[in-house]
Amino acid sequence: MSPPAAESYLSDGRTLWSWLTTHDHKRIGVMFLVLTLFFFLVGGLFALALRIELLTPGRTIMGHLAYNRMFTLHGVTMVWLFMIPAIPSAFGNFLVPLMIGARDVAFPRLNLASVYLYVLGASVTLWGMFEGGADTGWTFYTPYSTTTGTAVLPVLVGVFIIGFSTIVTGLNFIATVHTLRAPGLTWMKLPLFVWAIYGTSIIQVLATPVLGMVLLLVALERVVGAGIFDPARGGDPLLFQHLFWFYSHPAVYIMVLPSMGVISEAVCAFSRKNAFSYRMIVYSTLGIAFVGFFTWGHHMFASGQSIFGSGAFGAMSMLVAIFTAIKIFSWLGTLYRGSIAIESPLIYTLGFMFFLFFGGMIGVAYSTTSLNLHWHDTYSVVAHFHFIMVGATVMAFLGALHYWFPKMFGRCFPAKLANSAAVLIIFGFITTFVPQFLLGNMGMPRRYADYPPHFQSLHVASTAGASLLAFGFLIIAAYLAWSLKYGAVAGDNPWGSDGFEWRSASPPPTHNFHVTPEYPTGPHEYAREEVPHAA
Amino acid sequence: MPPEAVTEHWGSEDARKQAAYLGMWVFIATEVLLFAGLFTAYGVYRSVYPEAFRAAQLTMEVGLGTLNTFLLVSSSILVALAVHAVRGNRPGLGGALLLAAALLGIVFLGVKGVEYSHHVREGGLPGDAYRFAEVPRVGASLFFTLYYLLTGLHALHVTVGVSVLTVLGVRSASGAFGPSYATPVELGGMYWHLVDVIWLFVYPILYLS
Amino acid sequence: MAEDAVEKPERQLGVAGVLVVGAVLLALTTLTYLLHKLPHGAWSLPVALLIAGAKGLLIALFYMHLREQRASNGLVLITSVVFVAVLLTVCVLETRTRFRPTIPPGPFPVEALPGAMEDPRSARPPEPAGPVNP
Amino acid sequence: MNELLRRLFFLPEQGSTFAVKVDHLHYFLLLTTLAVAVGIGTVGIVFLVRYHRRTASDATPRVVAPTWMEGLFIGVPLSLFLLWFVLGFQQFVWVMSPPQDALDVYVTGKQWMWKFTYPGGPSAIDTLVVPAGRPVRLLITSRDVIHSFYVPDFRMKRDAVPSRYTDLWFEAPKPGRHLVLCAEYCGLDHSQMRAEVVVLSPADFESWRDAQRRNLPVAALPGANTPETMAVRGERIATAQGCLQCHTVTGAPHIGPTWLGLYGRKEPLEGGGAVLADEAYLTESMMDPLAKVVAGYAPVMPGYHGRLSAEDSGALVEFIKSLRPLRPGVTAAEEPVYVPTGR
Repeated sequence: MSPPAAESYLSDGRTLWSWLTTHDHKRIGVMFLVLTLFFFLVGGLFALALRIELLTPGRTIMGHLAYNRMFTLHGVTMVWLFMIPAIPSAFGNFLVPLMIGARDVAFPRLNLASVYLYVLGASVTLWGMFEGGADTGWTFYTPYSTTTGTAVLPVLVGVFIIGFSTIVTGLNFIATVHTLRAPGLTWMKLPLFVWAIYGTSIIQVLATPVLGMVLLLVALERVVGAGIFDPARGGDPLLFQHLFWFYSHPAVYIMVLPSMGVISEAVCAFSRKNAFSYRMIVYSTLGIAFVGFFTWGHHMFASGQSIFGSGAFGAMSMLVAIFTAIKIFSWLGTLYRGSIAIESPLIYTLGFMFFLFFGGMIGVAYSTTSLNLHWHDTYSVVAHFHFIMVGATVMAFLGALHYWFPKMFGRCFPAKLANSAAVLIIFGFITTFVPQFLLGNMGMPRRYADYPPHFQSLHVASTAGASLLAFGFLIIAAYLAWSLKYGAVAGDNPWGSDGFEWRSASPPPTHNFHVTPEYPTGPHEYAREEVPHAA
Repeated sequence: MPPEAVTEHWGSEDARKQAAYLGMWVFIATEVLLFAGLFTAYGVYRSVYPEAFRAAQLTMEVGLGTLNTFLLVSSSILVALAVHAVRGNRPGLGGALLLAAALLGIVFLGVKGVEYSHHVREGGLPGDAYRFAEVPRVGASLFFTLYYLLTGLHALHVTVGVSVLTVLGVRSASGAFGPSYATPVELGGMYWHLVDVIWLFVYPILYLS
Repeated sequence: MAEDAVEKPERQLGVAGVLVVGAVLLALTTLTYLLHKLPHGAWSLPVALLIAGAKGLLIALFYMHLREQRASNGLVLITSVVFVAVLLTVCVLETRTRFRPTIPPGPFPVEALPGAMEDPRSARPPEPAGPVNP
Repeated sequence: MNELLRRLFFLPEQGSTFAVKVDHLHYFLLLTTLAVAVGIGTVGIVFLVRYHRRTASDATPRVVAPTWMEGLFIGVPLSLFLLWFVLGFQQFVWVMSPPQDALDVYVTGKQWMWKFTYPGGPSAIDTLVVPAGRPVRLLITSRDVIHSFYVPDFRMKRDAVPSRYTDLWFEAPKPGRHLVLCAEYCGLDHSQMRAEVVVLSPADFESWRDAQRRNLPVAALPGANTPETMAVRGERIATAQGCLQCHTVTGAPHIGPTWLGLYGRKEPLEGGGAVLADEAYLTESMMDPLAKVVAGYAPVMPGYHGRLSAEDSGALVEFIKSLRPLRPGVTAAEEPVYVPTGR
């Protein structure tokens, strides 16, 4: 593959060794992109197998044990090996230094270490899969996870190691944003994607250690019988849930905040407008990062948690929902009076907004506590978090992949094909997950290898949708791979975007900028003169 | 290869220092939250089993615990003096102070080992192995499990800290640091103080009240 | 924040300052121990934690150089401490306010601990509750 | 209207008083969501059509949200969310606070079945019989891992946590049958851990319970036709044949050795030697009990040769096999006596 620019980070050393020892944030970003895409494929294949098994009640292609292992591996792979690193580690690494006019992240060697920690953790997890894999679900609820005979330990250890990779990445971004902004680039001029990554990093560094401790305790319980969560010794399984969700609820925001950043960038770039309310998006990002820590108990309304606890967590969850609602209105407002280019990233953006809104509103419904008693642990929850994780985050991930593909590789992809694939993905998504909402309403619990026959028709619909999704992903993989080599040369700024990352060449040279850019205004200021809203 | 106009990695010396400090503080925050899970477990179980926790606590060796507290606080003072010495361009003295602090850390670990051996003899072991006849109540085994987890994790940090201090001490004694480049000593010192502060909280909840 | 100097050398402690702070730390440690020796009741834990907090604050401000550094660094520490406090407080409150039989250990008698099992291994489940590899 | 919306949203039958209440909130919330979603979609499409890019160099104005509009965007959803929260939390408090006069039933989940015990008897596997029009409080616990007692028709679930009780109450207004599912993942056969709530009219319920207390077989339950597993059937036979009058399933020795953990145990024999309690020995002991008597027990057990069919004895062996201790602490604890201590 010969990159179009004469001199770029891609051509600066072509050996494998030069990649494995690189400190260049862009190469590290690309490495993460490749790794996370690989695990997205793995997790996606698990998902497809699950959907095929659910075509019929009773056994379709696998037994209960295989099914239980498969949904655990699907969850573990998608959450820790794909979702959490996908946007921050891949796109964040690539773009944040470019967006703030820096040569690299603050600690390039640590950054490289985070790649290897991720690879090590992923390898241990994969080894666990070959050992037969855990059958606990990605939530590792005790006492099941401490008593089951499957290979839980390697998965725990693998996730524990990946946690360090996450922490290192987060630490790096916080230090980078604080200290390496180019002269004149003040906080309130930062691109919204940088804000999103910054908020995400705060969550990463503060929440992940708690997960590490919880996993350690479960591992100790399995190995030496530590007994902290063992009811037979007076321990409390609900305490495990508290500690686990103290990490895992904010982890949801680790997955979705960066995608909101992507959308904030894309919606400005493709409507050629400034953000409708920059400050609301910034404050709501920080709000989500902090208030997101105080809502974990809404996963426990049916667990025997006290009424007081449920009330407090329910109310806090409502506050978090507000921050998301604000963002959606701001994005819609950005489209107003813009010059909207119908390109694949914009199609993904529109899908994202709709799915995030719908999934988010169902989340609000759960926080009303009384409705949660019906929906908790049913397919409604499965559909809800897939709306957020797939409908929002994967859409944003695909949007980011298309928006920044020319930036990263200097090539264009076939636009018409990309648009059709985007529509197909959105359509497939709706067909897959809307039936799951209805299944949840009917009362179909999650993690069921087998189900009473009256649930079947909706399951069939969902599986049909999943195959559409899979087909859509195949198309995207095919044309993007093709474009890497044969795509038209993109030029420095094919979208005509005023995002700061486009101020360097595409693909950028190793040290990003030949001359440090100046930042008289914030990003995406397309208009020449100010027009009051009423105009 | 890069043209002249490209700025260096750190735009300024200030940025380098601030990145180092901020990175260290963020790291310290993750350490604090690492212990959070254990402190929470302690709080919950103490509130549920007050009598058992009290009874188990009365069997702890307050003398050794207090000795250890004094050891760590003194070593912290030594490290603070060492940072001052290095900043004041006396890296030799700084190195000696750091090594002395590391020595106190090793003594701390030794005292901890003595304490552990007493508990092992009495059967005050974590989890399944708990066989302590003096406090047979439900919940006491949780106290001992948490005792081992808290002090064990802390001891691990002390071990890391001792290694860091030793390396810094040797390098400082050989003149690697000075007023213009004291950052590693400052950061290593911050880590050691963190270890100290965590112990300051572990000490009262496990030994005193 | 950008105008804020990275270091404020005028706030660095001299040797005397380091020693004074150290003396206060040692004195507070002694105080904690002496209070423990006195007969004490429900207030002993809060008091001991308060003293520990004071010591921690002194160390953070002076020995860990927070006083000489930017406010953002202190903010990081405060945030982490607040989160620990929230986690701890909420978990304890939630446990205490549950339906009584849901609070551990529940109404079930838990096994008598010492000597209940001759072999500690017998306390482990005899076989995993889940299926072993097929 | 209620019926139409219920079907529109694929909700199951409303089997409890709570279901009716909560469904109304459900409709309110979902209809609002759908309306706003349609609104957002329409606005998005209108903008897309109205403002789509015409030339490569379209000029766009700089539009910034005025503060009042920001306030509106925060205020309106927030008040709506808080309204829902208040409505929902009222229902939640109501459904979490059992009335004083509720009928208590103990529910024990274990891998992978539900057991229901009424104070003073009887107990039943996988079928919960309750009277219509009277509040029933379930005290739910688990023998092994966390389960969740979920009745979609009642719109409620509660986790079964080992070594402690959670509570759940409901009132079924009219007789009927409702599916019970396990909603917390609990291992291999999680998806088949099903049971049934049978709501009887109060009179039917009383006569059923009387019959049960007089030890009639479980099959007498009006309309009970849930398929039994071998172990469940074994438990029924053990009750019917009086096995449980001498053998406990709790670990406590009685007139005969306990069945808990018996299977696979080496039992010392009266007169020396030992025997492995496998299928062969268990079956032999039913048919010819005095052949090998476990040390420390009197040879008083009657032979069941001819009184048990081959199927029945097989079911009994399966039942004994299913009684393996998971945790000494939990299994020693039998069905504990619950003392209502308030909350």
